[in-house]
Amino acid sequence: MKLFNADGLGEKVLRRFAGGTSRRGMLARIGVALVAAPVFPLLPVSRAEAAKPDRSPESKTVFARNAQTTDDTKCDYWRYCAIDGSLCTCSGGGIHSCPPGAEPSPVSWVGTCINPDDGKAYLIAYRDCCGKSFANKCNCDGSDRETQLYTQQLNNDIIWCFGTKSMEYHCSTAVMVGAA
Amino acid sequence: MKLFNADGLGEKVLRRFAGGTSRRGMLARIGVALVAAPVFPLLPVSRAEAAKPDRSPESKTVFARNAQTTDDTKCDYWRYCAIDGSLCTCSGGGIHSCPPGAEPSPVSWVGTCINPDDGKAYLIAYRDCCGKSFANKCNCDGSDRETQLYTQQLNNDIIWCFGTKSMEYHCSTAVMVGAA
Amino acid sequence: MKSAAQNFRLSAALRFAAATALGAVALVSASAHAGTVSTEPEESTVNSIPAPKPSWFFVQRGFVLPGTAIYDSATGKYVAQIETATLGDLAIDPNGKYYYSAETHWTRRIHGTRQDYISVYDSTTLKFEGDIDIPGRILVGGREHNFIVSDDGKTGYIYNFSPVSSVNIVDFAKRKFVKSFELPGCADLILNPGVGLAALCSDGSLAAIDLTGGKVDITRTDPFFSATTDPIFDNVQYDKAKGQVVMMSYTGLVYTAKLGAKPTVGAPFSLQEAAGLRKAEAKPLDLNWYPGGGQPTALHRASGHLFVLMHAGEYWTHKDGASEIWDVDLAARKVVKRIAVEGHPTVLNVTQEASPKLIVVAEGEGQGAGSGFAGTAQVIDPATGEIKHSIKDAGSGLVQLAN
Amino acid sequence: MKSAAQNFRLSAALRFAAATALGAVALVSASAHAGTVSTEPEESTVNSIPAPKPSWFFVQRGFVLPGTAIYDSATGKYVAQIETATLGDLAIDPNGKYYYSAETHWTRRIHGTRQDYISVYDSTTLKFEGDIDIPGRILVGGREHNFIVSDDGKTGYIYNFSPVSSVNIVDFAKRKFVKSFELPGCADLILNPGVGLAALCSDGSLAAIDLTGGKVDITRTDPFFSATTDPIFDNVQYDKAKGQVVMMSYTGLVYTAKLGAKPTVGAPFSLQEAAGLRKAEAKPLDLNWYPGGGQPTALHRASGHLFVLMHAGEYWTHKDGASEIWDVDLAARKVVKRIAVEGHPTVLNVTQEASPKLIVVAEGEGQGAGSGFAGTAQVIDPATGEIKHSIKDAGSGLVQLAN
Repeated sequence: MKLFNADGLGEKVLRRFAGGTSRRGMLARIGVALVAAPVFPLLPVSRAEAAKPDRSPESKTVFARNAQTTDDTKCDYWRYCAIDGSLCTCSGGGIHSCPPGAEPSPVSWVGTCINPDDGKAYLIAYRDCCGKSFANKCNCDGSDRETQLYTQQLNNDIIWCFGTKSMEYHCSTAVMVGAA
Repeated sequence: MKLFNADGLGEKVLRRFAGGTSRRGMLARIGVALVAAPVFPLLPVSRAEAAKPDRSPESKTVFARNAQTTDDTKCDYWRYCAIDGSLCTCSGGGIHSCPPGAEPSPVSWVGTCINPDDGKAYLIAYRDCCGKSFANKCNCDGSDRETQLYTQQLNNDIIWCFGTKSMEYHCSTAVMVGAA
Repeated sequence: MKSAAQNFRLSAALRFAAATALGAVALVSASAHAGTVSTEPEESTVNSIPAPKPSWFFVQRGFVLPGTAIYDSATGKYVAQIETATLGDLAIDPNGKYYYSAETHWTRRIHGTRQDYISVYDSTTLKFEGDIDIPGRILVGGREHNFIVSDDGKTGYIYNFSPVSSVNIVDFAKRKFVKSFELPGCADLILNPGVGLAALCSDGSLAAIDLTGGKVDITRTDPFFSATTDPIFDNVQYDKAKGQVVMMSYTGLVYTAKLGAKPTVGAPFSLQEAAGLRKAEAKPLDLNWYPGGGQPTALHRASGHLFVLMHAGEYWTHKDGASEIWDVDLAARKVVKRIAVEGHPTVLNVTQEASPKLIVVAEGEGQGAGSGFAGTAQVIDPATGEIKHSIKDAGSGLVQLAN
Repeated sequence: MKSAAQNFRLSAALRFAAATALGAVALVSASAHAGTVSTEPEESTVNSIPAPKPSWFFVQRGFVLPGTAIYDSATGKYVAQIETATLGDLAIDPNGKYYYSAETHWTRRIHGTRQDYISVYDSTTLKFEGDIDIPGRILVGGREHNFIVSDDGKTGYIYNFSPVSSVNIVDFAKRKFVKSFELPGCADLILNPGVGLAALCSDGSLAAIDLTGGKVDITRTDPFFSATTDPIFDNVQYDKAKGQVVMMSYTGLVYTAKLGAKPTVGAPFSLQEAAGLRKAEAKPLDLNWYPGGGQPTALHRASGHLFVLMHAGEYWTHKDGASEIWDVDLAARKVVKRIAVEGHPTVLNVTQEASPKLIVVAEGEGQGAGSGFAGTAQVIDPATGEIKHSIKDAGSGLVQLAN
């Protein structure tokens, strides 16, 4: 298994995000991959690929070796390997649910996290819930495979509230996209 | 010496604050006393009265008994007996100076504080410096003779930024008005 | 509570999933098959919450962080955040359908044009429904009586101080500003059924504000307290069923006034004498127990018990945090219990349930008094004094209730 | 510094006043007679400050509190607050006349109309002089390279991500927005004298952005690093005199690039090898010293020394705070000193004085990583490792310098 291929991901999703129109160069203009929310079509995930055991070095980060799968209100919950912000699970939301009154961003940054129960890597979309002021509860800052601003879709400092009514950041969810 | 007479103070000052015009009922409409800033004329202060030694009970609050006169960046500095907020002396201002970029409110709440060096009571105007975000340095909350919202000029919770370009509260000064 | 329910569902499912050694992934999608790791993409959803419950309390996060946190005193759990502003005032629709947030903002953060308005939020989705513009409001925050709603939920009253003292009236049914009137020398708005409003005044009187006619008619009682020597805390308690208010002065005098077109104020009693101690004085040097804090009293209306944050100290320490809560039987004029509290809370409320819970909040540590950082909230059983829940970083402002 | 000067004046006068046993009141008014208590009313004044000094540093207060605090590293004293916003970016006029704050706000706090603009403040009065509206900007905060100013102070460049990647150009002389251009796949704006800009790109290249013609011409070097496997920290160091940038990768590879129309990147060296240790790997499990933090490197340009926040750990801990600062002689490619630091700082800068001072900031305690509360700033002498000043609650964001 290779490291997450941002470009490969991006192309599929962005064509959809751009509404399937032939609008010139949406992908080129953005120049990054984005993970679309369910209001936009989702990634096709290969189940066969997901079944392959993961033996790659990234399965063994400090975070992955210490992660747990039972309490999603703690920073060491396995899906939070690259999250940055307040956990929505502590703020009236859920692992893939926004708290009441907040709006999930249709696009997000992504992480590749290992589920310690099966040792496999999964692609996680850290979808910000927007339009309410900073929850400031259960703040976490995972950094597995997190990159810098010129690779935006893998950076977790950016306020990922695009296409929402208000860009005010409230909290972050960790939505299962599929096997990495 | 009596307790600070809010009504007596108010009438003199407010007539001035109202611009000396005969505009109907400025005083009645406000219904409170306000201490005007030097841009408006100041209170006449009786030096003879100020010279009288103070033997009133209010000279002996916990605050007054522990107050000092040497460090105006500490909450126990004598003039801060009824201040509430960030000290401007810690934020680039002075005891009667706003930090750069802030604007002194022309009106303020007032306190009556005892100077432990002479045992006398002085009227202090807690003039807010406005138009910059909360300094949040050296926060103090004195409560000598501090009252509730229906007696606004003696309440220190109100944002006293009236007549300034922005009402954003930055910090508070403790300006000598005169002998109480 | 939604999140509590989810936690239960998760852990129940986990027990099942553990048998298959596959873990939590099996259940993150409704379409997942138990026994295989699901790689099904999840949908992003948005939670909703029930209408306000009698066990809920609402904590302003303070002077620095905007937002009012809802907690359930039954569980100690966080429910959600209502989108209020710093220096804002929250009012809760008595019918449980809306939250109203009175706010003031400049178009460009601290410059530009000033705007005062009421934002309306649906109580179950917490979705923003729109703003009602008003001419102004007082910038102080942390008070219950600057934004109140009529008992039928149709009218809102917002106190303004500019520094002219006035009141704005808002029609919630039509969602528009109706009118404002001046209220010289008084503040602290109280509902006055059948009349309109009441308010406390700086001459030591209670004003009756008749809004039933075309012209606003303001009359005052004879002065009955000194607004500068022994003020009554803003935090007065309104009891609709009895048509009265219960008030507490800095020295601990408990006043009860019958509301109406001509309110009548009964003779006060001393809280300290009601506890078998000597009456407190309105001057320093004399050590006694005094009420204190930003929200020092709370009334359990059905039982007629008043709870008061008390501290040992001298006069003019009325902002100090409490070391005890006194439980006062108003009818008997007796302090029937003294409950020790930790952390010097300055904010108190009590749920109106048959078995009420006390809520206390202490300001957060750091950067001195008044820094406004969120502190610890405690849920206390007044029957036993037991701390049922302790919630860190809950808030530092007012605690409100839905009923 | 104004406030320090005032303190001196006060204490000098106090010594005189003490002889008359009258205390500080004697000197609060210029018209007071020493020897009698003055009851003269004081005037409210407003302080001003000098133009930015080489010893000053500018600390963003963080994610929760708006404002950038100015401190003087020579004294450890607070100078004043520049009125920046949370998620805002500060740029300092190289001529020392203005502070520029790039901000984004909605007209009604979190709803209404979005507005992006640069607020202009006079550097000595800190008075607001006006706004320059721009079409947008990235909301991230805490970065140096999203808002930069040309060396002559005439032009501002503001990075935007909407999520289309672009750059806004502002004319500071005319105080207006000029134009924007798209910058696909790159970010992290760097001045490129005589050309325009440079930027780092997700294909591992450095882009040269030619702004001298009518059309913006973007060319890229060959890829020289992996943006996903061993990224270069955003926090690149620009040296105008040498016309180069110094860059640091997650594993501690130090790159130097010569700027120009066609930038050239030299072969990197390993920071760990420069310290006599083995090179670090771009994968976990191997324990080594790694650079880390939000602002992990700082260049003292005159001496060619690079300072780096270092921590012991594994790969993918690039946000962790430091336990040492490494002092790298770039010309010699040697780590010449390792300075122990406390409190796990994540932010570093160095003054450009002949005897430089290091500034480190650690995020404040409480509410978990990323809560954004202000933490402690330390001024450290790199020659001795001595902590010259320690300032509590200073900030948690970026540390910037005026030159």
